[in-house]
Amino acid sequence: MDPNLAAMQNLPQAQQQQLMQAIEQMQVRDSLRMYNSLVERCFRDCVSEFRSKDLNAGEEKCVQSCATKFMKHSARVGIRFGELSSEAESQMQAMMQQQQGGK
Amino acid sequence: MDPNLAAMQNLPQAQQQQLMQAIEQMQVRDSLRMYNSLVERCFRDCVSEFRSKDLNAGEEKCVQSCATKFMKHSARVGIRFGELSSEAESQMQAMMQQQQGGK
Amino acid sequence: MDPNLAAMQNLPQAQQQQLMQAIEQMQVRDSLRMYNSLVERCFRDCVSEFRSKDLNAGEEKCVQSCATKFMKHSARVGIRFGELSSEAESQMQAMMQQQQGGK
Amino acid sequence: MAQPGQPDPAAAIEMAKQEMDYRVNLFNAMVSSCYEKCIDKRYKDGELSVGENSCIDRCSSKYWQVTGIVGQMLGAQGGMQ
Amino acid sequence: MAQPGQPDPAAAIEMAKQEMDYRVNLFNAMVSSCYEKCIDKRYKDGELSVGENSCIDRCSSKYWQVTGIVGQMLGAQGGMQ
Amino acid sequence: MAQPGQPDPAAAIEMAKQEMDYRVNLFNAMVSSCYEKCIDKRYKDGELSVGENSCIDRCSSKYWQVTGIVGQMLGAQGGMQ
Repeated sequence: MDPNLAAMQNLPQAQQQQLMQAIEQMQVRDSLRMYNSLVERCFRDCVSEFRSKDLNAGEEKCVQSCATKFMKHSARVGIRFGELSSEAESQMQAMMQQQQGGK
Repeated sequence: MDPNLAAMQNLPQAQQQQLMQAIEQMQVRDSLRMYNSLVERCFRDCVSEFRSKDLNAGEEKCVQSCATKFMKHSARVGIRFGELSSEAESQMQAMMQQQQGGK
Repeated sequence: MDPNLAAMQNLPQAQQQQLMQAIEQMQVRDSLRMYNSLVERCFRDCVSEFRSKDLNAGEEKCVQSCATKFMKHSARVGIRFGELSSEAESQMQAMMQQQQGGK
Repeated sequence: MAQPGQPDPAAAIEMAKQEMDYRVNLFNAMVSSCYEKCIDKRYKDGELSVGENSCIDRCSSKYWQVTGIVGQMLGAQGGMQ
Repeated sequence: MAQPGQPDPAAAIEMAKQEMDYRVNLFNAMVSSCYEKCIDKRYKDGELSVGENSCIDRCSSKYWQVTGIVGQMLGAQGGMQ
Repeated sequence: MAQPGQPDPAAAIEMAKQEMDYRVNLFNAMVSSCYEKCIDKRYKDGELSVGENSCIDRCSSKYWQVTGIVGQMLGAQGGMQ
């Protein structure tokens, strides 16, 4: 399920750069999408009254708490995701070594 | 948050064309996705009985009203979106001029 | 609404290959997305207790049934989708022949 | 949109990709819409019941008809351009 | 992120595409969020009522304000890099 | 899928992009799934409670396990090809 960026090390210099650039562009795109989905979620959870065209104080406060909470949540999931990924990777490597040792 | 298509004016002719083409392709893709999401929404809201394989008259009428309403809604949001974007743009320009004036 | 892959037959050899490769890449991407959405759905429907960090037996069984059911469902919709597509295509061809005959 | 008799390979490839993207999205939307409408989410086992199977068939057919109605409406008012 | 005075056409095209992608996503999210909040889903006819229309205007305005608040927060903590 | 010892740079770049796309989607799905399951949406303040934090940890772990189960099932029946 996991790595393959290893494949990158075998690429010629020029392609490595091209790949890095592609990755950077994907990261920009992804953080913009994250931003969009954060706005969508906090709007949905915090705003439900449309008698005026400006956010009231309660809604504004709610949006701020929601965004803060979401970012903390996202950061924590990120840490767990990293741990689980590297665990999976070492398991896979152990498995592969075992298979090769069995030759 | 906003503009950058300004950057386009500094592009050589050939690249400008390339960009226009890319934008056109994105527009086709986006209107096809809009179409898909419209179908999904109106199906979800209007169809919930599966005793026959053909839409009944009520469902058909509901889908038509739903699609019409969605398109009117979308057009109105589009107008507001345009206003809010150009407001934000002029505010940003005013801010930048103020900063440059401050030099 | 429908075909255009017909256009492909008029492409030079090299472009045909390029297109095939692009299609293959899209298929890999789409099956990975399908996998992601399957996981998301079965997780949402089957897991709702967080007193331990491991799935309990009931959750595990539920996830398996959910994934199996989803794949069977998806396969069945695929068959219907194919039938409806080719029906639409033959109708369109009949219509076009009629129009040309009318000349 | 594409002029016949004017073969531009890059544009043709792009069109074929767009079409495939569209069809995959349509199929996925059909799968998930009919899943919501037809499938019992208690997941006692991995089998589709007779009722679920016939619901899937009718749901697919109705979904397809909705794409037709909406497509015609958008075509009529030029909304897809 | 992009150095001014260093014109790289390919990068400029990429940036313009990103920006357009962002704006389309923002617009679509606004459309669907305000649809959920404002539109009566009984679909008696295809008209928007007076109440729905004014709800759409206010909803668009509030949605835009939320993008502003969240954008500032992310900018302040460098979360958008 | 990729033959070792047959280095095609364009294909390698494409694979790396696919993999990244997959991982980002997986991460995003995990974030939003666990957000729905664990977070109190009354938003009194911006802090995560002790209960929310431990829920997030367990939810991440369980989500990961679900990807494993489903991945094995799809692999077994060749569903991922």
